[in-house]
Amino acid sequence: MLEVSGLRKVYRSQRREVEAIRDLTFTVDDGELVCVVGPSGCGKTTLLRCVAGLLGPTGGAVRLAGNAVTGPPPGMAVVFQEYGRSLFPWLSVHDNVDLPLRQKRVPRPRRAALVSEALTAVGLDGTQQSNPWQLSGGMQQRVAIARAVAYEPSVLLMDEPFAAVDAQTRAELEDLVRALWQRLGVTILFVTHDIDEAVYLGQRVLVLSASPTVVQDELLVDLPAARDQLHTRADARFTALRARVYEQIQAAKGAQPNTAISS
Amino acid sequence: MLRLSGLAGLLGLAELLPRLGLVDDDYLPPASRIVAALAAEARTAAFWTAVGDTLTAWAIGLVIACTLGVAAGVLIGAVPVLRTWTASTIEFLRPIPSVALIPLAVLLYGTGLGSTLLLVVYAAFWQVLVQVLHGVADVDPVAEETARSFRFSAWARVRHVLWPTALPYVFTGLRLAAAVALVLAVTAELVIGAPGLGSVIAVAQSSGAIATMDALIVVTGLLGVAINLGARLAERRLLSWHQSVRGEVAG
Amino acid sequence: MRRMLTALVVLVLAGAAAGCSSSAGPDSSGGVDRVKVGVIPIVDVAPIYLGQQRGFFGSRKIELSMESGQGGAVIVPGVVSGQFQFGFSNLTSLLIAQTKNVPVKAVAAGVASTGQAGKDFGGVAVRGDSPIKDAAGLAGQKIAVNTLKNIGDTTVRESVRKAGGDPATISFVEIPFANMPAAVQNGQVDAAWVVEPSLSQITAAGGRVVAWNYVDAAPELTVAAYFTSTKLAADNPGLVKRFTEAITESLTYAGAHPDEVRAALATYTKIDPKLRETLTLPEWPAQINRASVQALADLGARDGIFGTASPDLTKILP
Amino acid sequence: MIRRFLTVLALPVTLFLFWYVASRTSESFYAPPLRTILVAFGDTWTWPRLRADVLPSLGRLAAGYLLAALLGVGLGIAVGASRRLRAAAEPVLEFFRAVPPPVLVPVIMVFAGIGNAMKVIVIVSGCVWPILLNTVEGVRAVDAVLSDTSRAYGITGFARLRYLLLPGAAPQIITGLRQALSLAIILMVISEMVAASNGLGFTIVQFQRSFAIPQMWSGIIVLGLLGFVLSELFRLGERFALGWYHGRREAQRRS
Repeated sequence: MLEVSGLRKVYRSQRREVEAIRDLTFTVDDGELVCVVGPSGCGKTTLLRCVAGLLGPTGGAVRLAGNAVTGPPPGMAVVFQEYGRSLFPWLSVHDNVDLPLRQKRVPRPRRAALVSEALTAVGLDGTQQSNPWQLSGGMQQRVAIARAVAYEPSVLLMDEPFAAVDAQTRAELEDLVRALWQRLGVTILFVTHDIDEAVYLGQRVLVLSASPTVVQDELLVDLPAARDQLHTRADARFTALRARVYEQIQAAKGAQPNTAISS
Repeated sequence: MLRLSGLAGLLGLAELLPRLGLVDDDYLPPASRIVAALAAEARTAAFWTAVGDTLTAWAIGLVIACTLGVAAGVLIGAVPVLRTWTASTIEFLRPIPSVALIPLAVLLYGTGLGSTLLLVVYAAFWQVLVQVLHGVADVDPVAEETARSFRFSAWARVRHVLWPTALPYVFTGLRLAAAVALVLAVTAELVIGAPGLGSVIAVAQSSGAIATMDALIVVTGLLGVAINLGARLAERRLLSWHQSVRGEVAG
Repeated sequence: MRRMLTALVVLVLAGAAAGCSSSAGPDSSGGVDRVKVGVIPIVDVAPIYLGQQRGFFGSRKIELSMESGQGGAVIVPGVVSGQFQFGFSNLTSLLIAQTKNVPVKAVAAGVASTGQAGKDFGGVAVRGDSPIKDAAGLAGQKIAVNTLKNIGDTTVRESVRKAGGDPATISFVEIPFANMPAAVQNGQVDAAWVVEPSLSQITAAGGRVVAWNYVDAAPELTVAAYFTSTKLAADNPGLVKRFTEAITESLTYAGAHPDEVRAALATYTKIDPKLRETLTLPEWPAQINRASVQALADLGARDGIFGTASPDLTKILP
Repeated sequence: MIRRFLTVLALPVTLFLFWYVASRTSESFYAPPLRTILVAFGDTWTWPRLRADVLPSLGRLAAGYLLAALLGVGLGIAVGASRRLRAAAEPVLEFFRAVPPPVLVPVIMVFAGIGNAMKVIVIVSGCVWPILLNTVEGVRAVDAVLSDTSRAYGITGFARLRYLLLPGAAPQIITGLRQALSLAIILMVISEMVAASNGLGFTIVQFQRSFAIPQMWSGIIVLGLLGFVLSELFRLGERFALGWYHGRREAQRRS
């Protein structure tokens, strides 16, 4: 179980302090897919970096399976928005997926199996020896997802992973993520600014306020587990949920203007 | 504060090594004696004349090298044919050490300013030229095609597409050239005897005045630090509009 | 486009050539010749600075300016190309130049050995605790000289030869005079042929002189001379004559007034004041000692520094 | 292939012809006709001469350059990865970089004697700076997202160096290495001007001092050729080492 309790993050530079996150508390159960959505600039990425252990919180704590997260914990994988920058351009697709496994000291035959399974699962057979930059943007993001999947994480963090790919690819990748989630039973925390995406993907949606961030609203997505682009999005319930999230975000924007604390 | 700690450490080391007898203080005097020698030098007019001579040679040489380098770079870079045909010659001429040109310099200019300038210009020119060529090669083909589609003239393409792209590279080239020009100015003065800090170093050396020599060496180092700081500042000011000051450092 | 570039290159070269020709030849204005002399800023050239102060040149309508070059490699081309009207060089270099047909000619004596072992301005020095006791002991050792295949190694070999050692066993290494005290002290070389003021620095640190190579090479050895280009000698014999007279007077004056010489050192060197008072001054005779130059030529020929040629003294000496 | 050969050689040949014709009747002692220089070239740079003078030079060049590369990259990564170290070290580095190597020779002699070690250190002392400073910049410029990715996947310690920092900084390290190469040749000549008894720089200086001017010019041509050959070799090596970098640049430009 992933627990975030009283999380606070203040950025300090020489001249001023900026409170990015004021107070965030929520939990994600094992095997759950939770989407975090909020207005732009609301500190979603800061939250994710704190959860991933890439950033130390100013206050509060993040716990994974009861242990406080102080650095990147084992068993957690991250997929970043900037696919072009998160893949090692000097390594082939195969080596990009393989490298984290090698660091985990997974035995060689097991590694080979994991890499090829993961690449097959995201539909990237036959590109193993290519370099990432030879692939399209959507395919590059698939490599990043394959890398995360092959890592066999218990928790998968995704930071606006589809914000920079085209609409059709995006739809495909959304279905891919849901399919993988259902198959692997992994816990997923999915950060996005796209309301439709959040509702379509998640079991639960957390709506964040504008910065300094708190949890504005939390709602259960009571749509059937089998979802598809055509019917789910046309569903009346989907539309209702979507409207509710939209309202909350608008409220969040109005309620709390940006405040910078001068020191 | 931290920035000064490195220099302070160096100073301490330079004081301690000879004091502890790890090196003979006749041949590497402790820092305090070098500083005293520096203070004595700084009170003489000849010292400031020498600094002035060196900086004059540096500045004039740099201006000439940059003008020639930018002109040649844009010309060669903008005309692909020229580029392929000159590549081998540039690679041949570039590594010829400027110190090898000393006899030629003396032949043409004696031990005057001209000799120093020849070596400074030769060394600094390549730094600028190579950077400008890199810069010109970096022009975005899309921007180039956009300019063509709007029927920009050749001059307008150079002015509005090629030049802005190359500018950060040009600045990197200038910064590299500024550092190299100082090294060469002092070297030329040292080896040829043209007036300037280098020739004063040579006189101190042949007179066996080691502390004075070291003090003058320190002055060249400080000049280098100052020039580099100035160049970086200018670059930051003038290129603040550019999202990333790209390119290469050091030389 | 390329033609333009070629034109540019030609233009630059032409500009350079113009700059060269404009400064060639002495400027004469109002009957006063402006003369540049290429000198190495060492003790040896003190008389020309002194002569300038005393007005020996001015009275002969010569306005003198000294251009300090670091060694013959700079001064000879400067004189040949007309950048300098006169230059200062050791005689072995001038002899080498003559065998290579460099168009130069000596016009006056420069500096000479004192001719007295124990009281010369140059010698071969070792560290105080060195096992080397005399010139014969230098055989088989590593000796520093300021320039290879020049006056230093040929005369040091002669010292060893005369003392009964085998000069072929010496290995010479090139180090600037200024670095020799450190090199001797640190044991990087077994001995160093060194001149003032570095010689005094070595002896002050406890070093000993084991051979006086100038003294051994020839009696009253003329070490260096002032020279000009054959072109100037042919085109302006009057100027050369006046310069020779002035420098000769300076040399004689310097020989007679060592205190003024020591004072003059302060004007163009940075030698420590204490050292300036005690270092051994060379001789400044008015005439080049032809016999000693012949001896240098013979030594050089013996060591093979002239290649297959042999120097012709009548062409190089006045 | 033939076309490429032609474009490579056309201008140098033209320039040489120009030099040949322009200097044909030269009577200047220091600028002899190119014909004389070429004759001297053939006579001078025979195999024994190459072995006696060029090989030792190349040995010292290689030793100095490799040492500078190791030192520059090693220190550069340390300095680039630590903000505090960088702040303290930067002024010192800039200071040493600005000191002209020829004036450092006597100081280095005090420590390192007059043998090959001194010459190698002179080469290192001059050409380590572009490598070091470029490495520092290169490490600082390693992509933040990539750096985060590495941390998130537990790529730390040596693996971080091997798979993230070194390749990430490689384009800039190689730029530094290229700049250092031409510097290394200059420094090789400078180091051989003092206390040497063989080597290319030593030989050229000896020619100059003994007024063997055509031979001196032929030595300068050898230096140019040496530089040209080394930079071509470097380019081959760079194509190999930075294949991904050039490929990605091309890909980015096309899209």
